[in-house]
Amino acid sequence: MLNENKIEYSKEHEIFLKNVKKRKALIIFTQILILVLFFAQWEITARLKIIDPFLVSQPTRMIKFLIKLYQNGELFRHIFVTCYETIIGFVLGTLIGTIFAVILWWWDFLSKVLEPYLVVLNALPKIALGPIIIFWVGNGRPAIIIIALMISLIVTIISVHAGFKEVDEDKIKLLKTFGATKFQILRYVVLPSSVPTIISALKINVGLSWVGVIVGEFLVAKEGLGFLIVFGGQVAQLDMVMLSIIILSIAAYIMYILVASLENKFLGWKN
Amino acid sequence: MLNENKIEYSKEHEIFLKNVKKRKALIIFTQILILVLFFAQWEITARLKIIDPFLVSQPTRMIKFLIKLYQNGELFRHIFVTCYETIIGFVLGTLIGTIFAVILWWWDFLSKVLEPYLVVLNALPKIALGPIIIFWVGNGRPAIIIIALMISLIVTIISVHAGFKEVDEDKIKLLKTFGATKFQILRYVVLPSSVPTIISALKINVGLSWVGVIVGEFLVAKEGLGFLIVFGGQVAQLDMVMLSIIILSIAAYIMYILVASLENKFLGWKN
Amino acid sequence: MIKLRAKDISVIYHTLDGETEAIKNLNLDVKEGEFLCLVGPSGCGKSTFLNVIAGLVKPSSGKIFIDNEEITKPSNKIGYMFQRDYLFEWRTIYKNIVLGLEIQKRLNGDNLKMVEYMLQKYGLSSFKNYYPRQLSGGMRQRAALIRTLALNPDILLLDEPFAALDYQTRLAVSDDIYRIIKNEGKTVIMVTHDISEAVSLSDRVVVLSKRPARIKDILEIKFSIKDRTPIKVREAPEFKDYFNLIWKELDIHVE
Amino acid sequence: MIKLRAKDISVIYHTLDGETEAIKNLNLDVKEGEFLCLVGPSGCGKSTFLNVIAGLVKPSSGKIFIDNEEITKPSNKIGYMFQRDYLFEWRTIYKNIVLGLEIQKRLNGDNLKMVEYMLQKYGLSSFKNYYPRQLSGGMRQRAALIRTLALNPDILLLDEPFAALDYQTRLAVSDDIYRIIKNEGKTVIMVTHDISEAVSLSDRVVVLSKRPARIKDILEIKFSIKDRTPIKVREAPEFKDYFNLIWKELDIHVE
Amino acid sequence: SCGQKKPQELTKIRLNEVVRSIFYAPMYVAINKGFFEEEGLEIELSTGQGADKTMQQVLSGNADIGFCGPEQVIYLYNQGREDYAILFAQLTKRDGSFLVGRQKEEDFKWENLKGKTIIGGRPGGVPEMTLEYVIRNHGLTPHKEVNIITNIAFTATAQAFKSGTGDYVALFEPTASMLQKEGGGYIVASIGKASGEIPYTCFFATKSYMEKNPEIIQKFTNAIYKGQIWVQKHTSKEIAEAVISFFPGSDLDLLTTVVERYKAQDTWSKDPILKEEALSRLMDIIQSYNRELIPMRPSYEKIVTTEFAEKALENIK
Ligand SMILES: Nc1ncnc2c1ncn2[C@@H]1O[C@H](COP(=O)(O)OP(=O)(O)OP(=O)(O)O)[C@@H](O)[C@H]1O
Ligand SMILES: Nc1ncnc2c1ncn2[C@@H]1O[C@H](COP(=O)(O)OP(=O)(O)OP(=O)(O)O)[C@@H](O)[C@H]1O
Ligand SMILES: [Mg+2]
Ligand SMILES: [Mg+2]
Repeated sequence: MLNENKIEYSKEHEIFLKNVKKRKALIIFTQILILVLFFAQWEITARLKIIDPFLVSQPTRMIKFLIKLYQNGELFRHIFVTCYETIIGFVLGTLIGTIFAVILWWWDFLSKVLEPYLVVLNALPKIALGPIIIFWVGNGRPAIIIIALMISLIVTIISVHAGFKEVDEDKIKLLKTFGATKFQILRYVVLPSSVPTIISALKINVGLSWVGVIVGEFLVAKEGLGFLIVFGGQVAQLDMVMLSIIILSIAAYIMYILVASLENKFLGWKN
Repeated sequence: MLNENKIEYSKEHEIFLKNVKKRKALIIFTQILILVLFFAQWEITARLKIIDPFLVSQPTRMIKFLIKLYQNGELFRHIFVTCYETIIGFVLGTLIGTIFAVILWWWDFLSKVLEPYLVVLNALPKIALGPIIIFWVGNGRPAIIIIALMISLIVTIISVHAGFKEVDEDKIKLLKTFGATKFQILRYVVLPSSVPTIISALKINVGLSWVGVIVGEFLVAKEGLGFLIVFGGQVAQLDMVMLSIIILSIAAYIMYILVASLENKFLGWKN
Repeated sequence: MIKLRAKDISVIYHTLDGETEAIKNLNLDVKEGEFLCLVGPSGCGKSTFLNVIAGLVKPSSGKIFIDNEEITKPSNKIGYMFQRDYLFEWRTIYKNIVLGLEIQKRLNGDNLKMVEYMLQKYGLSSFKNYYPRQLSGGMRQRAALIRTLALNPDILLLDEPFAALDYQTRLAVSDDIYRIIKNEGKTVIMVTHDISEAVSLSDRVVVLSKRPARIKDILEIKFSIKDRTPIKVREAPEFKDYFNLIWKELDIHVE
Repeated sequence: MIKLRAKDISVIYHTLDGETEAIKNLNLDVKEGEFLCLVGPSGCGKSTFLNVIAGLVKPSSGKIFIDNEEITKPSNKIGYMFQRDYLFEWRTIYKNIVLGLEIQKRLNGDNLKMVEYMLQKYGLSSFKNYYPRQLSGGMRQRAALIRTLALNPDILLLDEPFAALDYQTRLAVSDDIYRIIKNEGKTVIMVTHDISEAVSLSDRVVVLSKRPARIKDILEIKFSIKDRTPIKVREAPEFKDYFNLIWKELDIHVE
Repeated sequence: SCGQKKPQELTKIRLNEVVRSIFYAPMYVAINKGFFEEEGLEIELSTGQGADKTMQQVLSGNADIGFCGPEQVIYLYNQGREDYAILFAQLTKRDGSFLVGRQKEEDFKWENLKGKTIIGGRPGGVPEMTLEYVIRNHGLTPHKEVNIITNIAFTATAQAFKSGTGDYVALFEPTASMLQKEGGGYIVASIGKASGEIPYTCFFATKSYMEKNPEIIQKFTNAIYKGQIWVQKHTSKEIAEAVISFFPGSDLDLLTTVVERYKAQDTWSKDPILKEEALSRLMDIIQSYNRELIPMRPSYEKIVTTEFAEKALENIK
């Protein structure tokens, strides 16, 4: 019965669909192959002493370390702490950044005045400001989140504000003919038509938030993946450093995928 | 004689031009005012012991330190070293990033395969890889430049490649009707029409190159502004730290302005 | 009865590059229920004039009166429709159509009933939950018109409303929209580049000069035909004469 | 003499959403020096057909012959002009015009002399160092034509070349370009939506069916008039008959 | 051991350590063995990642007690801050770094370093100053007769050495032991032994805090002293076991080796008393490195108090 509802495709089309699937499979296969080869050569060259496991660790050592960390119950605590901080930093960065962008859009004069300051803030290595931040908000989690924020905030402000400025003037004109207030223009045109810009800012932000949290954890932390990296470096535990980096990569990728899926949700009207 | 060539404007237009000038002057005035107020309150609150000059320094102390540094002839050496490294990192980052973007554009399969890896690399805190880089390329300037490169490269690749993919399909089709090869398509359409994207990538890159060089100098340097920041911290000289951060801001701003002026040069056809 | 009066309108644009005189001392009266077309060379100031009427651009001198009242900011009595439809891609057709009502906080039963009625009448009912990109150009343009009419304006300003459509669709849609507008008894000022369109739709055609826009000539368009429709009048004997007259007035030669 | 032969052309597009049959078993012969217009409903496969001829789209089945030789990739004998001019904003008009020659590595004296000659003849000489955005739509379209002609193709494919121009400019430019093409004695296949345009320019009009495109009818266009030009033939008595014939064939009703 | 009753209410003390290191084992012992609780204190430990940052934490009021090298206290005093910091207890009495070479050298002599290249610490840091002081004490001029590389962050020196840079490297534990275990180098000398006793890492608080909370400082010093005693009385393995929770993922054997090495070179102070001659030696070291860093030597009485340490010695047997 159900079969009757299926659209019948020509043979050519089925070949085409098969080719598409094949290609997709090949891509995923190659991606996995690269991963496997990468870890395999890492292990082998380390065993053959071509590379120095003291410096770059080696997969089996990392797995051993992973098991150890898991057994004493710390693994998930560190991962959780870092993810938690990253998510907070990310959400706050996006929110506050968008609010600032709205403010700059609203007061053009202000945006002109602040432009060079934004440029400078953007170019400043925030890590240099770490001590100042710690001095202000103490050395707890807030400091980490603020450092993460600093790293993503300015980029968000600049790119979202640029997005706002690119909104089609004529759409704004249309709303003006309806007698819309400035706030209504913001709500009905500027914000919704900037959703794509905001989402691409989000995608950049995810990455920056991770970097920010890790840098923050370098400066002040007793737990989290960044702490493990610093601490591992201090006690020459490269297994710890490398394992943390790899866990970090996986977490960052998962979070990126989640944000990218937002795109499908909010930009449904595009397809 | 020359006066005769001047275009005569109506009175209204002169009022308009005057208003424009007034506004511009007001913007610059406000910008300077903010700067002045900022430093003034810094100095005053420091003198009144509201903020602790031992922790955040204070303008007069910084100026004293600046004079000292200038007198023993080290000021320009440190500034020069950092600027030099940043420029090298910036130029290389742009060049190599663009080359990689071209490669990804050329082999679409490769770009699909590498996509998740680029995402992950983008989110990785490159600073954690610092020791490995020192192990590979030694503790000289190359290590600093490579760290700067690592920080800016991935962003360049991702954004320039995205720019390439947005090139008008129809322009490519036009070239195909001329019988153009893939290389000619790259040379005659893809690259030139991506110039605006590349320049906006450059603008981001300037900032990232500064961050990268400073981080690199934190890890391995005997001179430069990043070195001064580390050294100042070691010997509890917050004047040195703050002064370096301020010099850094100025240098970063100047370099940004230079890059932005490239825009006028290369996008002359826009106006 | 005079619905709209433009009195001594001049517009000068100021930019850093210099000043552009777009309109100079333009006087025009539009009667209630009239369909008026503006034609003129490219860049002469036609859109500027509509913007002045809509209260979007402040004239450098001169005044606009509607029903003998001066207006200085966008008025509820005016509906403006642009060359492109400017439907918001992220809203469904229905939500696009009620956008103006939503902004003016007039989303009440009466107005919504009116919207439903128009959707029905102009064949968009079954598409109301579609997104704009799922509709053809002609349907989008009709949706834009309903969005404008939903606010129940007395005066419609149309700035080359059909220019983005292809030839056949254009003929059909203009026929369509002409009927809709005449049904509702609106006063219309329309800008077009297409002389046949101007002749076939309007009661009067205003020919403007090169920039700065001044009125060069005003032609009353009258056909001997009964039950005038835009497509029908193209067959009327007077059509070609009007066409040629305007063609000459416009003094067309390309560059 | 048959210049171009399309034999049993079928094109099916495959996408993840499904398949689209754009052309089905289309056969067409075009004589040397002929000006042929293709008209047909929106989305029926006209551009696809031109793309097949230009070697840009591989047909699912069927073959294209030029001068009795099968072609499978873009050929030097063909020049293609699109709806939009696609002048590169970052190149001057002159550099845009010689782009094709540059790519085919034929930037020699003879060809450049030819370019200079055409620039002169078609009134672009004094603009050759301007950037595209400094030119009007009509001038840009002429520049695009010279770019195509500079390669000295035997066959010109024109895909709605005037659609982006406003009405007056369109009339003037099509007149202009018609003369240029006839001067150079090219074979032309042009797609248009504008029936008057098709009738006024072509020797034959091919009416295509809805998608998948098949040939519905072919009309020979002949005028009693002497010294045929596109603007003149609009006054010819046969013009309206051809117009109405095609109008009916196309069976136009909007949605 | 001591049969004291636990008070119900614990006072929370925010302590900022300069880095996490086995070098500070007695402090971790005091925390893990409950000596602070016995005194009615609860320690909230954070890591400053640098002496300057630890000092900033204390000055900004984000930490009550700081734990790092006394040089920061000296610098601060010299900059004329009214509410300066005062040192009240000492934990380590010598430099904790070791000279690691490429070969085993049974009869290493500092004089042999002539013409060699050493990877040292960052300029301005006490480890680098101490290294140069030791070299100077053996009749060699740093940077002239001995080449010292000072531009590498301390987490990266081992890697740089392994990649072939330098003939020797000055490393902290456990990096030195791990390098030796991996066969990448051999510990040839203890820099701490060669430099003599100096107050290397000490506890301090601001003057105002100390005046307001003398009883807390006293209790804190007591706990530290208990830790110091415990360390003296137990084997390296026991110590390693006691502190391993502070070093996630570490290897017990390696920790034991490191503790053993520190014990062997007499790293840890037996009591919290900071002696004047030791402080004066530290200032010698700094001044010999760069006189400008301490243009005026602050007096011992101003920046050190032994009052609490002495009382602790009386309190605890
Ligand atoms: N906001 C503005 N600032 C400066 N000049 C402007 C502005 N808007 C229009 N102009 C100029 O004023 C003149 C008239 O413009 P307008 O858009 O009214 O012409 P138009 O008749 O509508 O042209 P078209 O037929 O191309 O639509 C043009 O020269 C244009 O460049
Ligand atoms: N690259 C493609 N992939 C899939 N489908 C396509 C592609 N190009 C065109 N089509 C589909 O093929 C059909 C014919 O398209 P084509 O562009 O040839 O029509 P057309 O007659 O030129 O239309 P128009 O009058 O709008 O220019 C359309 O339904 C279109 O959606
Ligand atoms: Mg206009
Ligand atoms: Mg087409």
